[in-house]
Amino acid sequence: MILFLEQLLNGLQFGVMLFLMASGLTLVFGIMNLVNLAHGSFYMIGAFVAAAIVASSGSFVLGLLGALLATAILGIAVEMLIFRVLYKRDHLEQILATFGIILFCNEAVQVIWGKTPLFFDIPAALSGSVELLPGLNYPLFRIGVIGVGIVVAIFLYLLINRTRLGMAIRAGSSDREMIAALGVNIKLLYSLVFGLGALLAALAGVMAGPILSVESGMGESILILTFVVIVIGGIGSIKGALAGAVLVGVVDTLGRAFMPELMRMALSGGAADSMGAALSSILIYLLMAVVLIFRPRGLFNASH
Amino acid sequence: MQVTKTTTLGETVALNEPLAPASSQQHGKVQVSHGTGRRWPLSRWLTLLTFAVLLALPVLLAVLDNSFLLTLVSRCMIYGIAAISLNLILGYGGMLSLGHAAFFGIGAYVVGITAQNFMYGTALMEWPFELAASNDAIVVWPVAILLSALAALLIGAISLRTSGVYFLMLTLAFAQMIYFIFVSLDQYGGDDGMNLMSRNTLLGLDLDNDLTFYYVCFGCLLLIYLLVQRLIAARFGMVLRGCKQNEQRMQAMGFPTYRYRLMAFALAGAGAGLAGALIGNQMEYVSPNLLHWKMSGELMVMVLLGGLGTLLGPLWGAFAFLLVEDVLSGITEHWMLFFGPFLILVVLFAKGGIYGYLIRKEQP
Amino acid sequence: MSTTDTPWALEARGLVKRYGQLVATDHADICVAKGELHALIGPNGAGKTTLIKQLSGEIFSDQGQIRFHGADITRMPIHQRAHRGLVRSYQITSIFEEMSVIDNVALAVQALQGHSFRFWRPAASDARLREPAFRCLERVRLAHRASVLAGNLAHGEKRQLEIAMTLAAEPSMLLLDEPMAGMSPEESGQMVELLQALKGEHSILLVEHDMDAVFSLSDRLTVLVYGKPLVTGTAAEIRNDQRVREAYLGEEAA
Amino acid sequence: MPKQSYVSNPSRFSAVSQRLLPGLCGAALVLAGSSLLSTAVAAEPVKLGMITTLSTKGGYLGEDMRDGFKLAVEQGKGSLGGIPVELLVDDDAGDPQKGKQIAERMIKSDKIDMMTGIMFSNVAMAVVPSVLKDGLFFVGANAAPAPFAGKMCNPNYFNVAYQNDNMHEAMGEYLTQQGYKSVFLIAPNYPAGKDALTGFKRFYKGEVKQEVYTKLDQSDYAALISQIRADKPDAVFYFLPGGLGVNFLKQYDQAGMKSEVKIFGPGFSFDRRLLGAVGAAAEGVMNSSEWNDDLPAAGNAEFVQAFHTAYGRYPTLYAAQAYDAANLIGSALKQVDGKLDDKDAVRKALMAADFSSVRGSFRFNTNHHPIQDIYVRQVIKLDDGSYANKTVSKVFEQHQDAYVSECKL
Repeated sequence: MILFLEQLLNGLQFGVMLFLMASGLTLVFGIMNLVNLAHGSFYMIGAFVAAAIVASSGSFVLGLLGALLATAILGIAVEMLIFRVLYKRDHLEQILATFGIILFCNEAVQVIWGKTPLFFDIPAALSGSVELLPGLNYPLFRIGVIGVGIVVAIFLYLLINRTRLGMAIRAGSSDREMIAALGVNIKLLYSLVFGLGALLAALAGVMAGPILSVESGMGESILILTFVVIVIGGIGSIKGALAGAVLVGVVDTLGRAFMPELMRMALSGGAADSMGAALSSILIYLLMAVVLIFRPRGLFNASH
Repeated sequence: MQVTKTTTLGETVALNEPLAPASSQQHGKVQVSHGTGRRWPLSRWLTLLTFAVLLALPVLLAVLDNSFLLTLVSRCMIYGIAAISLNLILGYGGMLSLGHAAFFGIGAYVVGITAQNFMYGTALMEWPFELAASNDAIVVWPVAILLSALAALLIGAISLRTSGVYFLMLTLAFAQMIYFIFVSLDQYGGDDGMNLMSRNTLLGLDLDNDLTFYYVCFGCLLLIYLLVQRLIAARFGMVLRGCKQNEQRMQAMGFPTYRYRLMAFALAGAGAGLAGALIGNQMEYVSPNLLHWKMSGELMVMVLLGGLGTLLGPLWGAFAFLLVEDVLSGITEHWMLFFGPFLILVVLFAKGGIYGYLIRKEQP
Repeated sequence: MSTTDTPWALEARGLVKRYGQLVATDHADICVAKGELHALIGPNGAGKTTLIKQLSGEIFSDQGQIRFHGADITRMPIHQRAHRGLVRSYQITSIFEEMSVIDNVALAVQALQGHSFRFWRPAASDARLREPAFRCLERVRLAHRASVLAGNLAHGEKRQLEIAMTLAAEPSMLLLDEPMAGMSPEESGQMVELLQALKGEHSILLVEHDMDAVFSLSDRLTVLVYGKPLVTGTAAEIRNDQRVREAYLGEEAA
Repeated sequence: MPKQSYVSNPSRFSAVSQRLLPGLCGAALVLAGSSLLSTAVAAEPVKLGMITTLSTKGGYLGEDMRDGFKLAVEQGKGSLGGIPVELLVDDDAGDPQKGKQIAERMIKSDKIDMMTGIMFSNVAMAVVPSVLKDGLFFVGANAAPAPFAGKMCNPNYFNVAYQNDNMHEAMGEYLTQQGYKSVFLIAPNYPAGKDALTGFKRFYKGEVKQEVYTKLDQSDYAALISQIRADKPDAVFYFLPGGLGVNFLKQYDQAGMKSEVKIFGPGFSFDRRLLGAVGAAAEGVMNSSEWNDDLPAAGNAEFVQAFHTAYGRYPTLYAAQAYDAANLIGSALKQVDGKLDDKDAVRKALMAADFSSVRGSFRFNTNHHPIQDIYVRQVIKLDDGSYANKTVSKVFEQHQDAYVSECKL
């Protein structure tokens, strides 16, 4: 039981990480109708910049702020240079161009920071673990990650539902022509939303940095999962991104934790381990397929 | 102006580029609008030139004693076949599939698995009936094509219930499932892949000879090219292109569009299966890498690089992609630093891909 | 076409379509006699397009029944209705812009001729497609533009093409959704002429805002308000109906 | 040929131009002329092709492999064993298909005389058989999948590094020696992962609590760590190459598990470059390796120093293996005086392994894989705050792999 709770917590924490990625991606996709494969690159760059700043300054907070700032600026710059042209193009051309950006970024971080993964440790204040329940110790940093995820979710909720910018965003994801009618500077709105998306991806990267290995190509494995999340949730919907992220995080984690054991009940040792591993790898894809078969536009579709 | 009598052949070739104003598709009473202009559009010249060069290349290479280029061009042609098949659904059918590598990989694995069984003299199947493995391409390749088409039929049947990016993600999902299954299949090498000790034989031809193999690839490419050309110009192709531009309207006109799109998806899968069987033979090695989503992505990039929805574009795209990659990676280990921006520049400035850009410039 | 002895080409009873809270059509009845040109008018948002979509089969009704030449087609998908001869044209021009004009019509002809799982013979040299298609273009006076890319046509020409494509399906009944929207007066005039010529050969349900055209063309009219048919009658009856004046013409006139 | 010919880029340029020129028909004569010319020059250097992984996540591994090899060439002033060599290096990006293509180019276009390198097993599986089929010698400097040591062993295939299972076998033996009663095993779900755990179990005599195979691109191991905590084994043995291992070890440490259940791994996850990324999380962990920078073998200290001088970082296992590979090739070249036509002589010369390995004692088994000592090392913190390994004990003396009996050489 304790193990199950702990795994649930693990799933939640993974889901939160996915949510940070997915919220930005789904906004950019929903509002600008842009398929941005390079979203994972912002995640990677966020982690690298933070790791580099922490290594030289020793301050995690400085690293966090620096990474967010740098990535947001980079995001806006890339938006102005490349993406503006891409909005009018079809999805395929966007995929091609952003694929090019991925290749470039993966190589660029290797040129700048070398080929070895960077060192990035948990800040001292958040190291160690706490006893949540008797027998349930959980790393403090991961609790922190969950906390950050909740704060971001609330922030996004308030931003979208309570501010003028949010109103424009809501209008934008359902009716593009309406934004112009509201007298919003569309170019500025797009740049801001894109910058926000990049910033959230970088935040996910900084959260992931101390847990994962900060290395070139770290963006791709999470990128695919992020796309799975926003498709399950429904493109353009923050609520959907949250639901999809938690769902994917929990299903993936529980699958990995318990699938091999389930398989062992049916099969013998070696085959069970192998089958269990294979099944838990495909579980989230299966989940997505099932969701899309019954709800072809995801769980919460922002636009009709 | 006189009514020009176009031969059947003339019309099919003119249909080469469906996006061009179909000015040669006259009805008897319609006047020819460009009778005084160039009779042969650039696209036809380029097609002839491309295939002529491919046909003659081995001779030139024999003079130069460069057998590497022979294998490299063979590989380009094989990827060209895969890209042409992808273009059928991507360019003509408007179906954004990011799972094409699955069919490519299945074709390759059919070759790999039969080769392994053939090598060890084991049966392919013992139940429900015993099936001995063959090493003849005339048996193995059609099986590869068939199985890939079948897989495409199944995946397409489910995925085509959705559209756009949702379709993209569903095809990706199924391809990834197949990828992970092959990764965990120990008896077929898992992630390490499997080695073919030799290539298939084809009706007594020795495919281990690179020159023979080159011309087999060339033949397959030509065949696929011609088939797609006919298919696109035929009634089926008209429906497919109609579905891409306005599916709802097609339904309103009375077309059960789902069936046509599914058929196109399965045919594209079959084409990829042939390409897969060829690449398995060319490399004498198959691995799950062939099924990975990055391979699907690369095939997609090839199509776009050359020209989406053009007949020759995907082939050019395959050549451009593989050759640029090969040359760049030879110059610097940081080749991706240049290859990435190259792709971006193509999107930003060569709209419609390299080949698409060329032939579009010609049109008024 | 049909052996049943019903006088109606199309007979729809009690159609309802809801979008969440919004009731787009609310127990709408509409009957079109064989060979009749029946107009459907009403203020913006009255549910005209929704009703057309229900009749054509793009959306299914939540309640109600639709009969076409006596046969129940309520749950029949759109392409089968088309095969039976019930075909609609579109309000927002819905042609294949990347194909030539003749190809657009040929595609519509093709839809009639059984399945299209034909992979070999070029469609462009297929007289069975080209000749009927060309005849349709002649009927709408667009034959001289046959080889032009449809996307390059002028607005009025696109509407003509739209009608040609609808005709190509050899329909017994046409559902025409605002064929004159956005046309210049000159183009409208041509369209009225065209519809006049089609009248009698086909049963037609016409949705149109151009009142002059509607009143000059239609045999009968139905006025739709808030998803409900307010009144049905001849042009003269509608013109003199007090309720219509209040609900509709008054607003329009103002 | 210039002295600096081992630098990969200039020579690669010529290969590129050779491939591009055929497009320009007029170049045919020029090329034909140049090839005539080159056969006329007597002191043509021996061309060595190295396929390794320089880009993508595994890039640093290949970088060390390349630099270790280059160091040996540089020390010989552009020659190995006194014979001038030209080294062509190309990046396979960890992709077997790409590796295969490079191999074809090196063999058919660049006309190399011998091939070396290869970081990953799947690339080796794709590349090596065709290299051997073309009659070339292959001297492996890292990847050594089981088939090449057993059923598929080949007279022209040599591997200087090890057989893939060796380090895991050593850890299994060490844990048995140290009396750990139960163990929890982790590896990725691919053949090398399964081989690793098989190798471990071959020498481990205690109870295996669980054997978990993770998804190939798994990055978060929280679920797994929770499972370990619940299972309460005596020890954990994991094989997660590269970044995967970094992820796991960091997370294991963060969960406070390092003090609860002792953790062990093969040396792959504890080279000095990775230790820089893992940091304190790795301190004190025992791992196995056939080489370490503090081994007293003749020339080892000099190698470490020279490598550091040349590249500004300390060598890893991969660099040491490649350095050995270069010196092995050098010893053979010297023996046959640079003449590679007599295959038997070359084979005999390679087999003799008449070079001074930085590992110490080294000889080839009948399957052309090494018979060597394997050590257990411990991660320690140095005075400058960086981390390194200290050799603790020798687990295996003159160890040979398990597949040699399947090889019919």
